[in-house]
Amino acid sequence: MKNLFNMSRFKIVFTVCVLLSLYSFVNAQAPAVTTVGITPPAPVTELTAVDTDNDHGHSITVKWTPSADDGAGANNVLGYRVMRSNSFEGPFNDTVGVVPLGSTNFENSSSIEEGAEGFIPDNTDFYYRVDALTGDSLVFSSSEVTGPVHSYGQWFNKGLIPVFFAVIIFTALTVLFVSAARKGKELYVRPLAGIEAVDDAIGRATEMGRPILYVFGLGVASDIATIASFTILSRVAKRVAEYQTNLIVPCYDPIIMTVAQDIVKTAYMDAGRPNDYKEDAVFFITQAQFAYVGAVNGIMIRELPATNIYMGKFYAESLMLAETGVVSGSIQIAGTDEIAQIPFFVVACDYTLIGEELFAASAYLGREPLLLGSLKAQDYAKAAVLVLALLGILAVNFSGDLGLTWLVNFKDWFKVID
Amino acid sequence: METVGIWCGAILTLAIFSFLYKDNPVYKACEAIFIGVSAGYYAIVYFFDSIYKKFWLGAVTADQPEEWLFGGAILGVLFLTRLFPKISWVARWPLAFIVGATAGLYMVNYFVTNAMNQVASTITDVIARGDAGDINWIQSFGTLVILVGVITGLMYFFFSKEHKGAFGGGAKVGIWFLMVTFGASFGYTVMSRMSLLIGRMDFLLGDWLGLIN
Amino acid sequence: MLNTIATVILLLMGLSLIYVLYLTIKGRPVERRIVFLYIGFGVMLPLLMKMTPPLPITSDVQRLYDHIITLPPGSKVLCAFDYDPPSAPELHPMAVAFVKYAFKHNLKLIIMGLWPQGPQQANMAIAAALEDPAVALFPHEQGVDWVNLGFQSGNEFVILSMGSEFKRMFPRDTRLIPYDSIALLKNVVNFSNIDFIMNFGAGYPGTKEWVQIGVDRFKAKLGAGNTAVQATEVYPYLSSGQIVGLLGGMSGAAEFEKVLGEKGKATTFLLAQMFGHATVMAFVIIGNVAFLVLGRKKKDAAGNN
Amino acid sequence: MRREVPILITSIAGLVFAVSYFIPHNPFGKAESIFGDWVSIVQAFAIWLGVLNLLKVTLEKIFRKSEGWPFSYLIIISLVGTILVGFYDGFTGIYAIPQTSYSDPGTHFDWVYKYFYSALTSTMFSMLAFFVGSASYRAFRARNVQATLLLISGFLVMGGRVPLLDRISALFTDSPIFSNLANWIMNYPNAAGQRAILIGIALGIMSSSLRVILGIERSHIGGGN
Repeated sequence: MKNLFNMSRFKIVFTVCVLLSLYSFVNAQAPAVTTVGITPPAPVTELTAVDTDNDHGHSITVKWTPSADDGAGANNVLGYRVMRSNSFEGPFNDTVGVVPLGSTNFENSSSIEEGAEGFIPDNTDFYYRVDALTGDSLVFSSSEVTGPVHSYGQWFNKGLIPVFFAVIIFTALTVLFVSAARKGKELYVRPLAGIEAVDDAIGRATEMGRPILYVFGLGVASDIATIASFTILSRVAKRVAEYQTNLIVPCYDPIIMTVAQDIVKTAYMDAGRPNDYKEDAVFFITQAQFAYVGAVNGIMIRELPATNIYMGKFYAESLMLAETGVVSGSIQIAGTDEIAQIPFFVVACDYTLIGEELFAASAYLGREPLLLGSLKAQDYAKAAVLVLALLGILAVNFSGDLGLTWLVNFKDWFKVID
Repeated sequence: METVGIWCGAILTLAIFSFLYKDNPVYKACEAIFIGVSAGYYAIVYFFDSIYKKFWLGAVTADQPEEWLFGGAILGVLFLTRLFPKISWVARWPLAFIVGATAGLYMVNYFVTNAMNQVASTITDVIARGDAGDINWIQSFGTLVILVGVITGLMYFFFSKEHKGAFGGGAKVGIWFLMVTFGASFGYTVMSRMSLLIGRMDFLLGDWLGLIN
Repeated sequence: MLNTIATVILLLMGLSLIYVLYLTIKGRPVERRIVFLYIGFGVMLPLLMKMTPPLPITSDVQRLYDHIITLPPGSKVLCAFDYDPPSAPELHPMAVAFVKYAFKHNLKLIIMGLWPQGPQQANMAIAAALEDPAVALFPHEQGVDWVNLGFQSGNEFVILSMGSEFKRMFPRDTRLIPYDSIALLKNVVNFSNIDFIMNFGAGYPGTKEWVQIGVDRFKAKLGAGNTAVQATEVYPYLSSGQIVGLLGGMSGAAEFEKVLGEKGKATTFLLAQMFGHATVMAFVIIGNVAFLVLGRKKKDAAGNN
Repeated sequence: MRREVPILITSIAGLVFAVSYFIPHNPFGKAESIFGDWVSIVQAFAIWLGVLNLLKVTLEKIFRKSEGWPFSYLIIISLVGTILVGFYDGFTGIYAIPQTSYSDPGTHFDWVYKYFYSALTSTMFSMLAFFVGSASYRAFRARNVQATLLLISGFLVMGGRVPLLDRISALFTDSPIFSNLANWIMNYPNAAGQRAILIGIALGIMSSSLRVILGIERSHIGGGN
């Protein structure tokens, strides 16, 4: 342990020395002079400077091959200094950057605001030189000068061509399916176990003569999960009206409450029982998380609902609600797109709609064109991803055997990182 | 001053924990202070770091004022019309701006990072080889697991085809993978929750009572 | 003394769980407040014990370490503090360990926050790091060795604007010193001048946003320290190479301390973490054993799909 | 006016950010920067809107003497108190030489942050540890194949990620079997499942963003179709 401490102490001393000397370089403009002790390192080679690609301009990338004495040879290079000038002959007074040893490139960029410090005007020629620095601020060696080079903005980011096409195709799919759904075209969505369970659960509640509790969670009215939940409530309310069971909908958000009241009222009218609708079935509790949970848990223990349905956005309260539901012996059906809460619902509820299943359920029940069309477009995109991924895997693993070497690069179509 | 602070913190901590026994007025009081202090905290940070430092110093008092920042400030002030019901519809303009900007930024970003690049990294050589060219079986198995997991998981979330036959089998494997995933996130969530409590206990036992050194 | 008492009580608590199991099987489950007591004491007592369980280093942490040791002295590291006090037990130890490492190895820290609380948490982490005797051997100065740019609103839009120019989003640091007058920030225009980004993230905005914009759009190198809740969702980025390494939750923090040779808070918390997990696991087992023994009287209809 | 203008604003803002991803050249690059600044400033105002709204609602509660109104006084006192402390520290700092920040270590505001704000938020959230405990006793059941699989994987991760199960396996072998297993679960099956979910979410976000930009989704401006 003691040994280790000494080691790190050594490192600190060393690095501080390195740093102090590096800093003294920043403004040094003296010519290369050899002083006693340190010999100048080999200069960097193959220095190039080009406009930075796929950007808005005002940036030049300088690249080089490190000095032979960087980490090897005389091992006396501590870093590099990138110098810029307006002419080939110099003077190179402008230190645009200092980078640590081992670096092979530097991006010299500036603000896009004219007049900002170090502003690089587009289409203006510059020349660059890179100095290999040593522990002595007066000992360094300069590379050959490279240039002229000027920066300019690009009209299209060439690295993103596959993305561009994917976006176009996806947009077309979405528009196509949404308009098809609006025209009333039959679009198939598979039945979901959780939704079928809702009907059974309502039947059971009627037999037992106990109410149904419907919880939206803590979302706001514009959350997609809440919107999907509205559709499901509409179905539940309709069934409840037909079976003449009681429905309890405690709300966290006043706006959700108003919408939910409308939905339930309409459902009762659709079921032909407008007189059975009770104004106080849907009510507002409070907008404090734990207080809301406390109130809903109180309802569960008092009313012993046969079924608890949780659909929408849920946070930490998910497990507190589901726990009380288990204790009061209710059947529980949950659905949320909050991934972190799904595990708790799965282990505490009888049925759980996972993430997108909630939206699918809503599209399945409500047949709302926007949701249904988007769901379909996403499904096709998923199918495309599946097919392409499988093809890619085959290509990468077997193209060599089949002599299809060009396929090896197939996966690069997807890759947007360098 | 520090001692007073630690005592305040400790009393608040214990008062909130009293909720675990039973809901009570002391807890409700702490909840009220919690709401007030958090709102006040946010108000101050956003005021000094964004409104003062970015807008005021940048657009009003600067030597070279950046006039376009006023656009943001005007939109921001329009947001405040929400407080006055008669003209509150104007607040939809800044809201529309934020929603639109977010949608625009998310559309491509999410797609590139979470779809394209994820697919690209799933497409790999299943057989992983070591430096000497020998097959690394553990790594290869892992790669295969990822491959199967991603593909069957996607099958599960495919809604245009009923889960029957081979496709249904794939989807079933998919839901198993999802369950293992949720199990992992269950375990990690418990881990986080425990850490939260450890932090408080450390404050009570260490900073307050001085039992931990 | 405290050590012994705590050990004895913990042992007794463990034994009493058998009685809880008995009661539960008999259909007389204990009240939830009793469970609360178990959790509370199960986490509290180990804090009084002086014991450090052996901890293997996982590949996620090793990968991050392997990357940061390649950063030469003088490298500029952007440190994004995106967390608040509730997440501090997990993330603060990581941050302190990282800042200490940076100060010892002369990495230059540029600190910022996408969460309003971030910069204040960073101040605390720096204060803690500067107390370390090995760090205090040499002076570390604000503006030269580290700079705190503060918080800026806009979530991922902040990262986006930083992609063209840091100064746009952070015209001054927390002390209101203009960007151009800070020595450390000379020649730092955007991500291309940054050698590494370290993100301590507790949620939104956090590591996911840094991957989307910082890494995939502006080609930065990113390392992440996350709360456990957040960490699970970050693993796909780890296996795709979009982040270089990951510290997940308290154990990630403890491993990071171990690999850096520090003995920080996370290491001392590890025992309590262990007992916390053990308590929860014990209760899951008790609940499920009783569930099996009592049969599925109430819920024969159970069965998803 | 009330409908069309917001839809137009939404589409323009959305298009600028979507297009500038592909076309870095000005005017898109520049527009992106300016709009980015605006988002930042508008969000700050949005926070103030929230704070002022809280103040309004709380005051109304006091005037109407609705349930729990005495606690509303506490909300107002702590809210106004925190803001006053912050303004005091902030403005004295601005006029001090050299300038200091409202959040510097040692300011009153930092004190409020450390001992009030931290204590309150951390404790509120730390109660979740207790709730997880009681739910694991009373509700988390291996009620079907899926839940069983979830609990097993959860167990291995919970016990493997801290040196807990390894203490048991250490009786037989030196290698940390459970730690390796937990790490394997996180890096392979978990990464696979998360990736499948991520791809789905990415397509979902893309779809909803598209609808917003194309103006076919209008719920955010307060109206159906």
